Amino acid sequence: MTIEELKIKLTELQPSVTYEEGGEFININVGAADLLSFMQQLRKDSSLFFDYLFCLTCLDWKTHLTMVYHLTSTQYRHNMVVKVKLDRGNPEIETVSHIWRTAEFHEREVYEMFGVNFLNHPDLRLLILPDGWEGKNPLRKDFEDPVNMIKL
Amino acid sequence: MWSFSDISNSIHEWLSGNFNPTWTLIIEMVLAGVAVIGLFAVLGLVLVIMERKVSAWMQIRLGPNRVGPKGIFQSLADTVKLIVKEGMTPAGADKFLFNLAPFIAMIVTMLLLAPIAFAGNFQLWDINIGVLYVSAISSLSVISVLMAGWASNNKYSLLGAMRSGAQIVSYELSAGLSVLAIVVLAGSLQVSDIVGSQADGWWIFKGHLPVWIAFVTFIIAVTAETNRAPFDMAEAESELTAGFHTEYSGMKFALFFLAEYVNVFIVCAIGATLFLGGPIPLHIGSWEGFNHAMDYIPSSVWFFGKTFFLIFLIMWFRWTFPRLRIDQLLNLEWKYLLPISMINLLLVTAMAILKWHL
Amino acid sequence: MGAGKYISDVWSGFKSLLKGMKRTGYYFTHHKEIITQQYPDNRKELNLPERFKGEVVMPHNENNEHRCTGCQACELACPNGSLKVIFKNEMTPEGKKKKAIDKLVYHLELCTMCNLCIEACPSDAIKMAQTFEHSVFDRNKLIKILNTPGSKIMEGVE
Amino acid sequence: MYRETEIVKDFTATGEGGDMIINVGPQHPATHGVLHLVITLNGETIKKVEPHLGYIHRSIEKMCESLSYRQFIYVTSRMDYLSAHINNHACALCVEKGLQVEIPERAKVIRVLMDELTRIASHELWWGAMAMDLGAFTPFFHAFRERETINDIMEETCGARLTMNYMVPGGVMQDIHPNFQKRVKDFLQLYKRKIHEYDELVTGNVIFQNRMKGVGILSAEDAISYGCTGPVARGSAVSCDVRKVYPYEIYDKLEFDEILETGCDSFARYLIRIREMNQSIRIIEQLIDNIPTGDFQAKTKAVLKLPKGEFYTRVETARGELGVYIVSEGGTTPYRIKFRSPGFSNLSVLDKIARGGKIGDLIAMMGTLDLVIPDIDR
Repeated sequence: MTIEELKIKLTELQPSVTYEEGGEFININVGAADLLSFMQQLRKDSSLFFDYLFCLTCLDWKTHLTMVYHLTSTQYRHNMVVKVKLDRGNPEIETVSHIWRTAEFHEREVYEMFGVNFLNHPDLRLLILPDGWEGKNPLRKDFEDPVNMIKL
Repeated sequence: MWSFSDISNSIHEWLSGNFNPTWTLIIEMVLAGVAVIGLFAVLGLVLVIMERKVSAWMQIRLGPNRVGPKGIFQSLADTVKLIVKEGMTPAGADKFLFNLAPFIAMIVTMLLLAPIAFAGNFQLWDINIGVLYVSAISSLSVISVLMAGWASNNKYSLLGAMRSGAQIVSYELSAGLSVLAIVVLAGSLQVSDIVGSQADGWWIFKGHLPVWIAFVTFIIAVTAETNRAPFDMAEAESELTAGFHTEYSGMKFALFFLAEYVNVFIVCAIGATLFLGGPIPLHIGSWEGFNHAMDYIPSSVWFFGKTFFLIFLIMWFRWTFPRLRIDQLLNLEWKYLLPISMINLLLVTAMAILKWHL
Repeated sequence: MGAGKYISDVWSGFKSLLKGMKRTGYYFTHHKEIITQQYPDNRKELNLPERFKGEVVMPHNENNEHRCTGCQACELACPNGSLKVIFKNEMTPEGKKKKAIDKLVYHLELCTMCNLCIEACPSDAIKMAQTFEHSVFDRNKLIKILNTPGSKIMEGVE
Repeated sequence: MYRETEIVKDFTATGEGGDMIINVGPQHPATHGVLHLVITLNGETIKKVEPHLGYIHRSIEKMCESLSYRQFIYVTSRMDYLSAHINNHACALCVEKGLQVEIPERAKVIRVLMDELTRIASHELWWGAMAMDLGAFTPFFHAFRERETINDIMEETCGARLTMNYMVPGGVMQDIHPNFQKRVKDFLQLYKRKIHEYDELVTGNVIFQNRMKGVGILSAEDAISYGCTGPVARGSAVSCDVRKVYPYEIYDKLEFDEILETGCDSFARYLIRIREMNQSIRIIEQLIDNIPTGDFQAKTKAVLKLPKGEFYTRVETARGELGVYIVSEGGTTPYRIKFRSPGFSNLSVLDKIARGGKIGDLIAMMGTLDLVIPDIDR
């Protein structure tokens, strides 16, 4: 499907979504509450069939966090980006790890690097950081590492 | 002609001329013990350098080449290093068993040297159940492995030891059955009798297909019994780091190492004695001149030549094949080797009764 | 079928093993194929390609002059701060004050040999040397000063 | 704040029903680095595999946030160090996408040649290490013979053997060495002379085939769901070669096949890589005599500034799909960089495929997943 067709289809699915211009993929902003049902539709709808989550990450915009999901379909080869705005103080979002299993590891990474709490995640533990990590989340913009910084 | 039996006879004559029979026996026993320990050490050194060179050349490398000419003293240097290293005992280990295990491994290996005919008429102990003695004692080596694995209090060691236990106990069967094939043909368990029965031709030549099958089975089974790759499940370093000797260091590790190599030597010596005629020279039919020339080569050279050929074969296996998985290893024994060697034993028995081999 | 397949399985397996042994046996007997380089012994024959990135050096000519203008392009280009330019004030013959480099400090322990400083240098003052035996016992020995003492900038380099 | 990591407190700890819990790694011969797997065993049978990461995490994504667009490329060589060129290539492509520069034909061809050489070198190392995992030591050295030849070629042109930093935004850093073409042709000859040894030593070996066939079954649905890419997914017949699906540089003009195997097991993944090497050889043969003349680098500004926006590129590394996601705020440094590394997703499938296998199978499966730990940890 072309980008225009996709846009029409996606608006049918979830009228509340907004589009972001620019970039090679279509960018969609979804509310955190609608995410799970929207994602399930993306995966299940036979004309969309986004069966492959190839990138899951988070952005720290200092005022808020944005979850970014890059999706593609191995059947139709169309791509899209789903973005969800999160509260920076208490970021919480539904997990998508039961839709795409790869999200399980990626969400664990985001959990420890950005502190996003994934609800209903099967195994939300620290993956990369050492057990008992009590500092800030390393990839947030206000993180400073007093111990491992090299002074020149 | 210069030979081991002449030397031993002259020592015996000189001793019995100068001492009373009791002292003669005691001195001879001490001499034999020293000879065995010396042989043990020398074999270890020679086999280690041999393995390193063989592996290097197969892997398009040079191998050790710094210590001594062409690196032949490398294993000596390694031994010195191992002796001066600290032999650590892990905190959680069963200290007594942990320290005992390497000595058991070594003692078992030393006992096995007794009935081997190193040259014509040269044996430490020509016991009348020689072959049975060898298979009985060699199965004791599993105890040292189990002991080491259990006492280390390390899960890798324990897994290695358990694997080794399963493996040695299973492969003992087909090794025993293939040895039995020769015993049936030779009609004796005594090593000197078996050697004598091959004076007119090695069993591998006059035994036809059944003996070849027995030989191949024997080689596979003893490779497994001595925990050599591709059957080195007990120490599979990419799976269990080092298996049952993960926690050993220094001289205690070296004893395991030595015992492994001398074990390889012993099983190859048994194989050479049973199938390749031991110290009997190679004779071909009616080529009188050739046979005569072969007789001039000392019997000890024949024995060691055949043994080292088999050792080289086992090393060749090790540096060529990937390792088996534990269940495949046991499948190979119980589904392939054991049925084959049992049917083979029937064939050999029929052959012996019908006297086809003569 | 069962027995026939059993025997053919055993035989083909056996054959594949023999094939592998033939290959290793070939290398065992053909020592010409050995590819080992005996490194510390062959230091003399060892020639590294001229592009090999060993360490950053600053070539000087016979009058102890270099081409560095002290423009700090290398310092800015370096991703991990391994180059640092230290300036001094110099009097030109006309009596004017002129900024010139005092030291170009090079931290070999931080350098990743990425070649970005050499690309960035507008006057080709620094280049990569083909040395690679950098190990020292004292870490401070890795901090090097690239220009030799008393060196000056070459005439005509701006 | 920074505490010592406690791995497993009681070494004799057992799980439910007397299951044995074993730490494989972080120091273990088969993990090829500092991967730490906590495996639950019932006898020899694996009940659960749980990866613990982070032993070599350098937070490259955070580091890149403070480096300029020219500088950050060199860091990515340290992710998947076996396909350093391809990582650099992905970053350079992403920056070029933002800058909207068209790079010269010559640079494109050189980049593709280097990529394919890197892919062969990476697969060679994998082949040797894989055989070593299974207990055959000799193939490791034989693989290194060919790999060293490639490394020598790299050293001559790029100046380094492993972390080259040869790709820059706009093209390549230096022109190829005058000897490059001749030496690549020599390598092709050597490779063709030696490739049958791989079959003799490993592929055809009955022990090897029995170890590999039918273990580590990964279905196509699982491969997609777990985000597997590269040879791991293609071993389950999932078409995912970025070079074919989303062609970049000149891959759409080249003749090569996307290798697919339907075996879904370890042996299929093994065969994929062996056959992929031949395809890379095919690509190199097409290009080596047809390197166009011209510039090797497009003219770019000294200080690169990406416009505000988001840029995503993906390339096919030796291990799978590497995605580079740059978020720019218009400055000279990226606001955020995300590397979607192939190893991270491929590792997540290990628990799924290893359950029910033996310890030896786990080692073989880890071999066929071709894990490079710095790539997973970044």
